[in-house]
Amino acid sequence: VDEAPVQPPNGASEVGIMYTATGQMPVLLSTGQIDGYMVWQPFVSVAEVSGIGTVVSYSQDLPPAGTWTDHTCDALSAREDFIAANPDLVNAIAALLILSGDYVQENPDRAAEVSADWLFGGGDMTFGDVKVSSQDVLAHSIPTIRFSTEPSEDWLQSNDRFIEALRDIGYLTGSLKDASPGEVRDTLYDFSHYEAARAMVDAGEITTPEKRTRPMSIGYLPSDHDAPLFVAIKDWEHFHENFGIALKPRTTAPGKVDVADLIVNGEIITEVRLVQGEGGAQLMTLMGTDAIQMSYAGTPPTISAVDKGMPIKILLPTQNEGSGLVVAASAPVDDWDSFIAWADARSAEGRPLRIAAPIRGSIQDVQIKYALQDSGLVVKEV
Amino acid sequence: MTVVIQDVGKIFETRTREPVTALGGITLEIQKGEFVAILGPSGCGKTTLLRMIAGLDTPTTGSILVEGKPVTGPDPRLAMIFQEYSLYPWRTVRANVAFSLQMRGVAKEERDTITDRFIRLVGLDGFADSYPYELSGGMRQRVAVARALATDPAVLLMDEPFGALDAQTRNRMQKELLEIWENTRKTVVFVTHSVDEAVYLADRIIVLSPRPGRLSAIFDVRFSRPRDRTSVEFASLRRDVLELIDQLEESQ
Amino acid sequence: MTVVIQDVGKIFETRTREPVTALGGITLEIQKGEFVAILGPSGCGKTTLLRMIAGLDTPTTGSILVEGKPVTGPDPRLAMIFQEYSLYPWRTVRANVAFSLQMRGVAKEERDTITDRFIRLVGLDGFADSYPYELSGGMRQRVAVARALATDPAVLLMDEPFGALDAQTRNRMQKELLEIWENTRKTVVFVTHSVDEAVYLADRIIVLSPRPGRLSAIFDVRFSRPRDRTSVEFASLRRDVLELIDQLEESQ
Amino acid sequence: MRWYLKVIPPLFLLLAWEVASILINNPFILPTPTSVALVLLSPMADILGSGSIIDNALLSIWRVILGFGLAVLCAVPAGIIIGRYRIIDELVNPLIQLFRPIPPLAWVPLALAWFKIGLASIVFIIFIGSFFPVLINTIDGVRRVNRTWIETALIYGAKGWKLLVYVIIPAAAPAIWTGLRVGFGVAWMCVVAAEMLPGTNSGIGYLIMYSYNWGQVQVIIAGMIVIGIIGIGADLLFRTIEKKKFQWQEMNR
Amino acid sequence: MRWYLKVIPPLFLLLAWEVASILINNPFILPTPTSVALVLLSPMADILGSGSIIDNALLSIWRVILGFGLAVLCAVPAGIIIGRYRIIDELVNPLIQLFRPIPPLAWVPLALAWFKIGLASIVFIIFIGSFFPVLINTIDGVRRVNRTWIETALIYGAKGWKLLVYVIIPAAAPAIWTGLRVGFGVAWMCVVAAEMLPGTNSGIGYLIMYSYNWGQVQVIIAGMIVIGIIGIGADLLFRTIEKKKFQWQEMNR
Ligand SMILES: Nc1ncnc2c1ncn2[C@@H]1O[C@H](COP(=O)(O)OP(=O)(O)OP(=O)(O)O)[C@@H](O)[C@H]1O
Ligand SMILES: Nc1ncnc2c1ncn2[C@@H]1O[C@H](COP(=O)(O)OP(=O)(O)OP(=O)(O)O)[C@@H](O)[C@H]1O
Ligand SMILES: [Mg+2]
Ligand SMILES: [Mg+2]
Repeated sequence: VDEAPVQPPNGASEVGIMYTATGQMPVLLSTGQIDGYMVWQPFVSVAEVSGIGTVVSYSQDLPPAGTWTDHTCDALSAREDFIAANPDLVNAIAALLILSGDYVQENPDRAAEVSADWLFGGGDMTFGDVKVSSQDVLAHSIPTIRFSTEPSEDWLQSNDRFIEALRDIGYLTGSLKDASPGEVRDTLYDFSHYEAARAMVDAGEITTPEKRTRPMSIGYLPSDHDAPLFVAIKDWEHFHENFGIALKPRTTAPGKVDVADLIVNGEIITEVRLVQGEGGAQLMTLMGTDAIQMSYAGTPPTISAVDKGMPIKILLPTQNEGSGLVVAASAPVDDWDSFIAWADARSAEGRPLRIAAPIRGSIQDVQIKYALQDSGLVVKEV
Repeated sequence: MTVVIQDVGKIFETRTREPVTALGGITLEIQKGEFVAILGPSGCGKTTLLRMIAGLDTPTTGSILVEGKPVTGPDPRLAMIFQEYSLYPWRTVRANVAFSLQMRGVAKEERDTITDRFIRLVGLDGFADSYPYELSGGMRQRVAVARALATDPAVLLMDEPFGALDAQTRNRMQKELLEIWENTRKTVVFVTHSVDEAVYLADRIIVLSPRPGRLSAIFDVRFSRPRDRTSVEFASLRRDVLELIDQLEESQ
Repeated sequence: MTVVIQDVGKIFETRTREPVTALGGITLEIQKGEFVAILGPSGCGKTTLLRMIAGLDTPTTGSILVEGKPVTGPDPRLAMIFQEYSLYPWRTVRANVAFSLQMRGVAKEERDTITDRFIRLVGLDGFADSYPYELSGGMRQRVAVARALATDPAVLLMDEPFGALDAQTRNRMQKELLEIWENTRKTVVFVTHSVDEAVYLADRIIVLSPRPGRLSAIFDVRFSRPRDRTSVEFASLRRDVLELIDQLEESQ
Repeated sequence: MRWYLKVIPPLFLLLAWEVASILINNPFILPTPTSVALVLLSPMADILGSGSIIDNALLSIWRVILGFGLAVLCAVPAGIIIGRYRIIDELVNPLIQLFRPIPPLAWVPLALAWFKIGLASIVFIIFIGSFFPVLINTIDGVRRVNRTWIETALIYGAKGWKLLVYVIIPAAAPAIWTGLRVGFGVAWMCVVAAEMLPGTNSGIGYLIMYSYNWGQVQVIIAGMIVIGIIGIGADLLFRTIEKKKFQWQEMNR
Repeated sequence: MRWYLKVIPPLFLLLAWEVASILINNPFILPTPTSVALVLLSPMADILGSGSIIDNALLSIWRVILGFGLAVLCAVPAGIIIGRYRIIDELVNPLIQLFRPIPPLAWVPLALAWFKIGLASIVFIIFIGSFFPVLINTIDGVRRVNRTWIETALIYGAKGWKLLVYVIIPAAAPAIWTGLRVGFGVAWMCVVAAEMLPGTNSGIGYLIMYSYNWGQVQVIIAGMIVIGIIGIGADLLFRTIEKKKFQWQEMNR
């Protein structure tokens, strides 16, 4: 058992953080092996819709108050050599995601439908003896996510906070370890493509990129955080007709799409392979080996990857917020304060709470640790 | 101890449930202290007969009486020596010889005394702590004999005990077996393929017919031991037995 | 074809690099068409000698000349028959007999003709399409003989070919071998442990001393074939050989 | 044994499962046989948007055959050479020993780096899993070829490739076949590890791991049963051919 | 063979690796031998906040020993019973066949549900992996005990447990030991799958999968090498004991 990196005052209550696969969390919660979990959507909604658990707090509302408002989550990133070789293509894809992000924000119901189909074939999810419709879960989940693509100053600061946190935990060991804020931004971001894309969107005219002979691959995660990517493909006709850009799937079967064609102004530009990964870190590793060229994943893994020397740049945010803390439905908790009270009580009983989080260094990991420490609890990894 | 075999036959069932008559029905009386050799072509049921006497198989027809009592299972008064593979390779010579005593719960000290005596009897002093794989084939069979004798059985059943040995070793073992037999006077039932061996060893030679084995002839061997293989009477009995066997084969 | 063995000795190296003298130095001349039997205690180097004649091993000292030319490796004029396991179990009788012809690139039709002839010769017509595991031990050795003969070798080397057979089958095989030999007049070098077998078969009996094997005696067998095992001359020669072997053992 | 006795244990297991699932009364821990049967009994129905069980199973079998086939193509010739030449054996043996204990799962990261996303990586993982059993058995089989068989062939003039084709390979064939059987079993067991690779959207292994990501226990169990049944089937197939083709081995002695 | 010939292949592999890593020039695809050596040569240094290689390796070995030990405790007695009684064999054989092909990795979700987070689940995964090899070998060993040995014992009055203890078990011991060796090998190969379980933040398998998430390919390779070497070591240990204890088997024809 590792000691938490930051040591709060003696005598404080203790909470255990345990890293588990996300899909296991509802099961672990309902079998009493954990007391709660901090995770991305749609697992927060799964708990609520199925009645397995209740939401204590969505991520943006976690303490310290105001810290996490509109916090960073997923972003589009790409390999530097790919960006350099295909600037117009990168611009076009950025533009499509700007458009589809807006589309999701405006049509949450449709986005829920598409995501349910993509992730679950639109069928039911079974958790023990509870069956919930994946549509219902995603209809609950999508509105809790902010689909915003502007790399605003707030967003940048939010990333800075994660960088701080990652440094504290000791995850940054490479180029970003001691870099100044300016150096960090230079190393991490390349917003020129966002700006070009935004300009094209505003002008209503997408520049046709050069054709590629080789396919390209985009990595994504099985979460409705990636809904903009899903709708861009499933509702390709909408984008094709209205904006002259689309990712047209090769097949029309329900469920996931493996291969699509990027069509700009009626021309097929490139074959795009859609690679589902297990987590942001895995997608970064894939990008490091050039197995994929772009990825749609959380910022902390991207930051860590850049720190380790991977030639990757963050191009634009794709979605903010969208995580939450869930506890068992039976827990005497309805908000953060009662959660802390419960944590204190359990710690006093000698049975400290056990909260599951996805892998170490993830957004959820960083947020829950910070929030707990801010509330005066000692965090232990168990 | 007398062994009385009354009309004993054995039918096996193969895996495909077909019956195989292994032994056709044999009646035979073996006297206490007698040395009987059984000869017969391969597959005629010699091993099966020995196994039934030992209580390892039950006759399909007829019955076997040892000292008047029917055989119902392995009996401490009978010991059997197989052609090969019967020593426990993970046990030393001493532990092999001691096996039966150990099974009967004889105390360690007594066991050692008895064991040592029989190891000496078969001429293996000095090899007590060797493992079977360190011995030659002949030495291994001597261990098997010692093990059988250690239980002090009244009847020794031997199924081609020297079949795997080369000719020279075989002759030596025959001599030694006779010496031991003369000293202990066990009843011996000795299965062999070798006419020569049978004539050299036995008081009586039982010849079985080809499968299913039936009693085909009984030869009494009347001349005294130690027998001279090159003597006229030896050669003549040997010829008689060989001729009978040839006939049996041709009539088949 | 004559086989001349000049002062041939063989020293093996064990895994621990110790030298083992397997054969002590033997000089012997075998005439064309002669049937020679080699007798000797286990481990005296009989197999080693045959292997060297066959070109499977090279002598450490001395040399072997076949028809005047030194042996440097396997030679089509010599065929060897092993005690067991030499048939290819995945081949039918026919394919086993045809093996050597196939290796020499004889065309299919000619191969079949020759093969069928030799299968008939050893009395296995009707079993051509059987697999070795469907045959008895004696039948298997007949296949091995047919295979050896099919190459029409001038010299047949046989290493205890009948050692694994039971006594009756063995006698039958001996008769058949003699018939074949009389019809084909190959030179035969026949290793055996059985004095009886040697006296029954050979023109000359070579007796080797215990390891390392050296020439100990040569017996000429002068009486005519077919030999009667129960005849006086047979018994007398048999006794002489046995006595020599007993002596050799005791002097050891 | 009577056939109806043979169905007792599976039925008993099923019953025990049913009773246990009722007693435990927590479908997270043990879903009822019924819920699993529902998945298995509609093998053509789409599961989690990833296609039907049948489709996924067929795809997995195809991948395993590819990886296994490649392993056989490499391992059998390599095994024959290594088994035949002692010096090569001594040279490569340390490497074989070093690589053999590394589980296929551990190769996942490198497979991805080397073969990128797609079929090649999946095939590599299965390849790595089945390569060593096939190799080891082939080496062993060739090394144990009866010396008498080889010497008989030498005496009758067989040399070089003829010796190989007509003696060594047929003689080692039963051992090689055992290697194939074991290797295929391992290959099949690697399917879950292989189909964990990112970019995989199908296959019975993917179905298990994807269901795991979504906590769909009844699908996991159904997938395991499918793996078990296909495993039995493949093993039976190999054994049946073995019995037919290599009868001589059992009978020989 | 001279010892210096034996080092040629590893050296050659190392050289090829060095050249390849220079040519590829992408540490995420193929790190240089040096970077891997750096990890291996400081086995006491902390890696990614998860402890040193030595600590993690020891922990993994401990877990494997637990799971393997449990498997042995269950599989050996079960195997003896199944091998001894034909009827039990026929009854349970279908179940064994069904469960055997299911890869340990597929058990991960159920392990978690049944044994909760923690050592028990890890041990279960390793248990499941090594149970079948030990079982199958034990059954086989007991079934193949020389009939003559048993009958000799019957003749000399051995029955029941005495027959078991003094004849069956010693006679089957070499086969059982082979089962243990193979089973330990498989158990060791399961360590990566087992240490993927949630709540695990140590062990050499964890290190590999965790490094994978952070693109630390040199740590992955170092971990694989450690697995390989420990695998060789364990195998050697088993074989050494085998040679000493069961010498009689080799010698006995
Ligand atoms: N358990 C068994 N099941 C079926 N058939 C059997 C069984 N045991 C022996 N037989 C058959 O019974 C016959 C006699 O066998 P047995 O072993 O007694 O012969 P034998 O005279 O000892 O032969 P050999 O001289 O070859 O040792 C043979 O045909 C054999 O196949
Ligand atoms: N390849 C070998 N390496 C080392 N020693 C060997 C080798 N082959 C044979 N020997 C030894 O050479 C000696 C003679 O062996 P060989 O097999 O020729 O005897 P043999 O007379 O045929 O015996 P048997 O009658 O038992 O067949 C034996 O001591 C044997 O151990
Ligand atoms: Mg018999
Ligand atoms: Mg020999």
